[in-house]
Amino acid sequence: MNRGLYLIKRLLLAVPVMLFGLTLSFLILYLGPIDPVGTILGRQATPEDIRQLRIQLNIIYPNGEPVPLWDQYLRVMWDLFTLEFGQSWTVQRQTPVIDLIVGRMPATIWLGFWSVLIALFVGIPLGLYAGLRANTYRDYFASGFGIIWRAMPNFWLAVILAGLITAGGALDWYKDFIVTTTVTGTPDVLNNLFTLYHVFEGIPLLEALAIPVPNLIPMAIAFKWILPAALVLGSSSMGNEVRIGRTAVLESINSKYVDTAKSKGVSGRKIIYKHVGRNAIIPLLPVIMGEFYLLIGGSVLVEQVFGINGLGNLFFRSILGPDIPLVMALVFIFVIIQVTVNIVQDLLYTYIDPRISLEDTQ
Amino acid sequence: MSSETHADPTAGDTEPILTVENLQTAFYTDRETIRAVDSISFDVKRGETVGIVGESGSGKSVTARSIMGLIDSPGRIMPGSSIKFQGQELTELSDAEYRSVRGSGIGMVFQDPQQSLNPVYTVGNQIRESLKINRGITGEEAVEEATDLLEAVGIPDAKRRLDEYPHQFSGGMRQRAVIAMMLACDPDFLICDEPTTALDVTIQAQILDLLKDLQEERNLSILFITHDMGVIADIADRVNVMYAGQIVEQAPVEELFANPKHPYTRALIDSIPGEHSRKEGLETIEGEVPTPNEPADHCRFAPRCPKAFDACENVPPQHVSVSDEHDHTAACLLYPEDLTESHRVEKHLSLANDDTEGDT
Amino acid sequence: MSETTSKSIREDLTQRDELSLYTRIANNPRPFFKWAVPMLVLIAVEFPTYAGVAFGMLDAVVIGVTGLLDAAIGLVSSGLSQTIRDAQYAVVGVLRDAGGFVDGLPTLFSREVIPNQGYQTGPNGPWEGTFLGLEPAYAWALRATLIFAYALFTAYWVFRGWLVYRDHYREADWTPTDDIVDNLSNHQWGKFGIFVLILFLTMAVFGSALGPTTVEQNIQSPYSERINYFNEDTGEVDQVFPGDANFNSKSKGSAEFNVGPMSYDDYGRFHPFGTLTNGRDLFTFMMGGARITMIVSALAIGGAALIAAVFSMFSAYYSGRVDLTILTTADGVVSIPRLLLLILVSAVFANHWIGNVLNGGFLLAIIFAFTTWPFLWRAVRGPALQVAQEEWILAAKSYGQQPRTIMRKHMFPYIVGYLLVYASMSTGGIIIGLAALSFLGNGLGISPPTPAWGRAISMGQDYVSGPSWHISLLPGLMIVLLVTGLNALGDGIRDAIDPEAGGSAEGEEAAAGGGG
Amino acid sequence: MSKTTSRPQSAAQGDEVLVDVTDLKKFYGGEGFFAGPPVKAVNGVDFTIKRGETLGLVGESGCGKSTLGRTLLQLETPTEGSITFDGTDVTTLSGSDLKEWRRNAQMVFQDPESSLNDRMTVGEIIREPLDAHDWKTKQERRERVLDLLSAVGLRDEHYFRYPHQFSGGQRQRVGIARALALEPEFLVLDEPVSALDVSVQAKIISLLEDLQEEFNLTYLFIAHDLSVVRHICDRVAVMYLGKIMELGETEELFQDPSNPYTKSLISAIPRPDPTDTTRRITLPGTPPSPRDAPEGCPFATRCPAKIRPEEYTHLDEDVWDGIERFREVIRERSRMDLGVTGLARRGVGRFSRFDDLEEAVSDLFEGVDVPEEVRVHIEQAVEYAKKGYPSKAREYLYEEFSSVCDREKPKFYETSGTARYSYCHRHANEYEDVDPVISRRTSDE
Repeated sequence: MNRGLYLIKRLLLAVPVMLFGLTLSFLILYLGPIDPVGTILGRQATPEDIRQLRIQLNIIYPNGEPVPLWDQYLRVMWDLFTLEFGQSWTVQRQTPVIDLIVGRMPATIWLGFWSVLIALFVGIPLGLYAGLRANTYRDYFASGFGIIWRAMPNFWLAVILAGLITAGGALDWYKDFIVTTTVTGTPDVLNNLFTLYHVFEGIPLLEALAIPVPNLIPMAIAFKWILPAALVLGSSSMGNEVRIGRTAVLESINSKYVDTAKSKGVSGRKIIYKHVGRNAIIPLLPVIMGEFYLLIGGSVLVEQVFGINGLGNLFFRSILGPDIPLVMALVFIFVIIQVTVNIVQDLLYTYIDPRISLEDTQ
Repeated sequence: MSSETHADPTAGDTEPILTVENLQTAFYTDRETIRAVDSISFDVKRGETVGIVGESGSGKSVTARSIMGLIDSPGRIMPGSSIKFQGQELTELSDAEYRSVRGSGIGMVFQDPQQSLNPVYTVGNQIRESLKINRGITGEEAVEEATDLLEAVGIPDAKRRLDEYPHQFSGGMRQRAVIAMMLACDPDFLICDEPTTALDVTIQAQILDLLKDLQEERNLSILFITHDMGVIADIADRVNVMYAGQIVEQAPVEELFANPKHPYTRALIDSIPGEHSRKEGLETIEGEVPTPNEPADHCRFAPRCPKAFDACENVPPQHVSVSDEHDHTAACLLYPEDLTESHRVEKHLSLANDDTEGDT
Repeated sequence: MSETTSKSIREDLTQRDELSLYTRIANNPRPFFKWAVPMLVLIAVEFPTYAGVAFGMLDAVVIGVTGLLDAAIGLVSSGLSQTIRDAQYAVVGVLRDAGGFVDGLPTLFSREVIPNQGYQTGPNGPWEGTFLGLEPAYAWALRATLIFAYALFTAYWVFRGWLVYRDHYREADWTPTDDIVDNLSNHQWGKFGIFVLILFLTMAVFGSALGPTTVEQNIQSPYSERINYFNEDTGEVDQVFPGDANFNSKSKGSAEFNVGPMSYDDYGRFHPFGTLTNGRDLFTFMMGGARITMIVSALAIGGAALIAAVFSMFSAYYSGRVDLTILTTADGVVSIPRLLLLILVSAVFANHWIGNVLNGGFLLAIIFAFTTWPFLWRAVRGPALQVAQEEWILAAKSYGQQPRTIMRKHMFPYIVGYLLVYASMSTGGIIIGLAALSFLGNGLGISPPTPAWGRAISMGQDYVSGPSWHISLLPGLMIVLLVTGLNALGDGIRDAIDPEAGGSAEGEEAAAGGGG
Repeated sequence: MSKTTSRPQSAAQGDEVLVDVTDLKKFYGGEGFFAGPPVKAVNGVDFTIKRGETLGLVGESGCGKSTLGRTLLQLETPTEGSITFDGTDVTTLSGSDLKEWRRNAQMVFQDPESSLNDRMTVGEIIREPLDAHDWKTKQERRERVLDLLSAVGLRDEHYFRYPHQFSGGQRQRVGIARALALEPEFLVLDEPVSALDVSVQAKIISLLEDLQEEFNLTYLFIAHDLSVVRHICDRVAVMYLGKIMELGETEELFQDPSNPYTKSLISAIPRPDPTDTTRRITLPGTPPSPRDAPEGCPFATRCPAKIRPEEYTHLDEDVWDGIERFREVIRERSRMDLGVTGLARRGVGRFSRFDDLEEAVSDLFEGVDVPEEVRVHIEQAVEYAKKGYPSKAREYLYEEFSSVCDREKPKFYETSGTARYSYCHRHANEYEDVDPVISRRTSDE
């Protein structure tokens, strides 16, 4: 089976998974005790307003008959898959959901990007180091970090870190370190990270293309501002990477092919870089991919504590609303991310581990 | 013990390439010390194949790993052990020095070809690695050389095979690839640790033929380790029979099969099925192979030996010559046959004492 | 072994119908009684506490389960659902009566026996009402120490019971479990995990006796009963409602409004962990939180492990389409990030009656179980597949053993170890998730005023740098300690059941999804 | 010279047949939209086992012998064919009938580590079949277990021990006791001694022989170790790639094998005799994948006595060797996945991945004088493959160089009076017999 066919198969398998997630959310929201009319119109609504709204929300037909649940379900699903997300109910009334989401996206992407990156560049090297120095004090030290990172609730860590950076805290200096920034809220530099150069001015078709060039100062400010939040969000992934990295190295270092490589006269350093390192990456792949999963959930809490106006925060507010169109749209987006990450992971596997056969389903 | 090992000078027409003397490798666990290899001595001459044969747990693989310097904690090669390769004492080498011996000096083929190739690199990559480290060959030349090596070990369509991963090879081909990888180091000496055990009999035949051909072409010395008496008869020039960490008999292969002297060797040969008709029944050895966790102050085979007598329980048998024409020794209190029992015991005791004094 | 023992084995095996433990004890009763009598005493001195916990949990489970049944059957037949409700009322009534009865019984380490709440009779006068007239801090410390010592000893004595069974009454002189226990008892890190777990279980069970005051008096109904205190202004002993006292003992981050750890407030009340922003005792709050946390996470992980065990065995035994279906379902559940689903469900059901069972904990436990099993299943599926490949499974099929029996007898004993490993690691995630919900507040998580760890962290948010640092820091550290302990326990069990492997990297990832 | 038959018959007519297998097939996979071709593990076998005899089933790994054993016991559902046991067709049994029948046929497994559940005591393990069938009372079950323990040479006090406390040989005894618990008539022994050391092997073999005599058992003894088979079996069936190649009385088959595969296999056993000078037939290459088995004789790709097409009989051995190896190279390449890019490049005629084929060819025919008539075909095939159509090259070579061995399935020929059957075209009257061909072809090496 070649890779193209494999991808098609994986995509087909993703359909029931997505439907399951979305259906579940639908059932909770539509079968649960939510009163959309009351939520939107408040108490002082006239019966006519209520009737109009019900028709609009596809709860009753214009003739007053209630719309069956499966009919509502099909309508909701159809709208989602055609990317018709509708308008917000409560978070920002009458605003298209899509606008709300797009507006909150940059902060979350910026936060997620750095949390993944920091976790990767700290967690994996530390894990590999611990594995190579297994059962020494250096190992215990490095693994100790991993254990603590895994055990710390990230909202708590966020509270402590944010608290220490505020006035009078032990880390107060951070705010004035190099450039003066805050660490909470959403700075507007995010809109200024890149300058777009329209180099193809005047050339038809290519005209719309622009080359983004990073603006260093806003970049630095935005980075410094996001660093504490990103550290917190990435902490448990970092812990997982230390731990799994260590185990993976140990597993690989005790294998027969390392003995064979030694018998060939390969040097210790080369054995580690070439033979151990590459094999140790394989079990780390799901951990790295799992970061996205932790990130989506964790962003709700971290954004809450650091006051970042991102998707996590939006999701929280939409649920408290309750703002059903917004919730469904966000769940839809999260599920798509999740499913995509899974497929990417499976495809990456076939590249980094030649043994994975494309014939196998999983 | 060692004094008797190479008593017959006539057989040694060439210098040994490898001399193992009084090798002791022990594993320290919380509960006990396992003397996996307990004072063994043997040598291998240039261009010959020496076999080590024994059942599982006899210490034959540990011997191989000791020579390769692959003993990891909790195992340790005990002081007083000596492994001389081409005149160089291996037990005293540092890690870096050992590296220069491995590969270009001694290569090793392990039992399970499935596990001895790194699954994430192509076969070609792993052969080229050998070439680069040991012979400094890189680039296009390395590809050519690697192709030639795969062809030399009988893999058709070698050039394409270089780009395949180990899991795409069949078991026999994988073992060929491992051999090619070791040959790429251009070693003088090859240790084969049960290289055919995981393979089918027709594939085993191919590998044995291959090893013989290669030995002839390259004047390789081979230390061949197996549990299979048939394989040892086929490939070895001289044989060491191991039991519970010790060598119990040493002889040229024809001599060993024609006149096995040690009761263990005899039992081993007799318990091979197939050569005897069904009606005769099989010779069996009672009991189990012991774990060598106490010092060798007795014969470890004694509890299972049909010919054991009282002294076997408290006298450590030493190697004595058991043949007039051949370089054939056995560590058994039944020999030398021409002495009475009490004289034999005395002789072994005095040899044992000489040996311990020599050590200190 | 001698001829005679051999003969007696044959007699044992062929003469009796059942090889009962009872007969073996009857033959050699001494070791049993030497163990059983102290055990009985240990249980007896704290029996009302254990019974109270048991009745409380039964009560919650009965209400929760019948409630769910009621809701499900109510869709079909209202008559049946009425019957169920009647049954529920009956059972709960009995349980509450029984609970009330045992509540009245005395226990050894109660606050009545070693009281710590008292008052001074003068500015530096002696303490009235405390144990032996000790300072409240010492009286409390004494009681707490005794309780922990008692709990640790009881845990040891239970283990000792197994040793007695092993040495005196078991037919086999060795079993694989012996090795596992030996390995675990040589595993310092694993033992640390066990210790932490016992510590927190003690807090959950003996919480009301451990705190310097009670949840009831200090938090839930602070205006029902007055307490005595020495009023420095008047120089007399006065009476005050705990609620009013709390009002003047707030920790608000400034020097004048702060009662820090290991200090007294103006009413002579000792606060080991200081007070909350509303003046309540943080330690008492934490003990109350420990109980609800342990109950919810135990229910959740129990449910998840059950589902995961059954599904993983189905996956491995039947493989193919069954496996694929379970895989798709698991992926579907996991496709919605867990915390989001939790928030979603708790918010939606915030005002529904099922959201009130166990102060909202029951519903949370169900959601946690529902969202955790895919991780456990993924982690245990590997070992299950491995067992399914073993030849003894084929052997069992060859003599016609039922699939159900094969799974129970031949697969389950192998995966249960791994299940424990990954369950203890996943429990950390559940505890953190639970705290996260209470942290977010807004009707999520455990409903106030029932104490919840996350709420304490949330309260202290603004006072991290300052005198009231303890409010956020201490609850967080307790969570870190508990989760670390559970991870350590998981590591210990893993190394004990599989000392060679040193852990496979793949399985752990699946269970590692902590972090909230 | 010999008579042909579609299926081998039982030897002496008077003996009672216990197991009769007819055209049994077992395929794996091959269903569903994304599946590749099925694995033909057992591809049509026929044989009978007489009451009280030991039939050996030998072959190399992957030849389907274990699958055959499991299918016989209904642990796998056969794809096709029938298995008659004592007159009943067991492939049609199900539910309680099947369970009842299972009492008659039991299995001893290869790996003593894996065949016993480590978490159960030996007593429980042996008793489990009895429990599953609700055999008599509990006391009687336990008594039976004790009797079985002593029958296999273990002691009463082993009842409460766990498998961990036993050596490999002892564990295998426990496995045998469990198989005997329900008093079966028929035992499938799936490599029962392969995982054991030689000295232990001998003891287990003796035990099996004694038990057979004591309980009048019928054995199917599966093994890859021919010397063990030679010792214990009355008759032997030799399997290769899902087919039985030869079947006959043990001693005769070992002394004078008819089939080229049996000959090669027996000659490959290393003999514990250093003075042995018999020429070993070393087979080239490896067995083909059971997904892609040859159309004709399964052994055709490696056979040392393969029949050559009429028009090429005059060619040198070396040339033929080269041609066969070249065909194998092309076969391998035709199984390769070209990938999306490969297919795209082929579409626009810019395929270059197989450009190294010429090198492979020159290596295969190194030092061989290849006649023009052969060379053109080889070159044509190389051309096809280089353009990205290895299957076309494979077909082309098949058209040009295939013989009856490649094209037609052989029949079973009775090659001696003692009911010996061999699956080979060479036994037909029009072809030269196996022995002279092999000795001629191997002598000039």
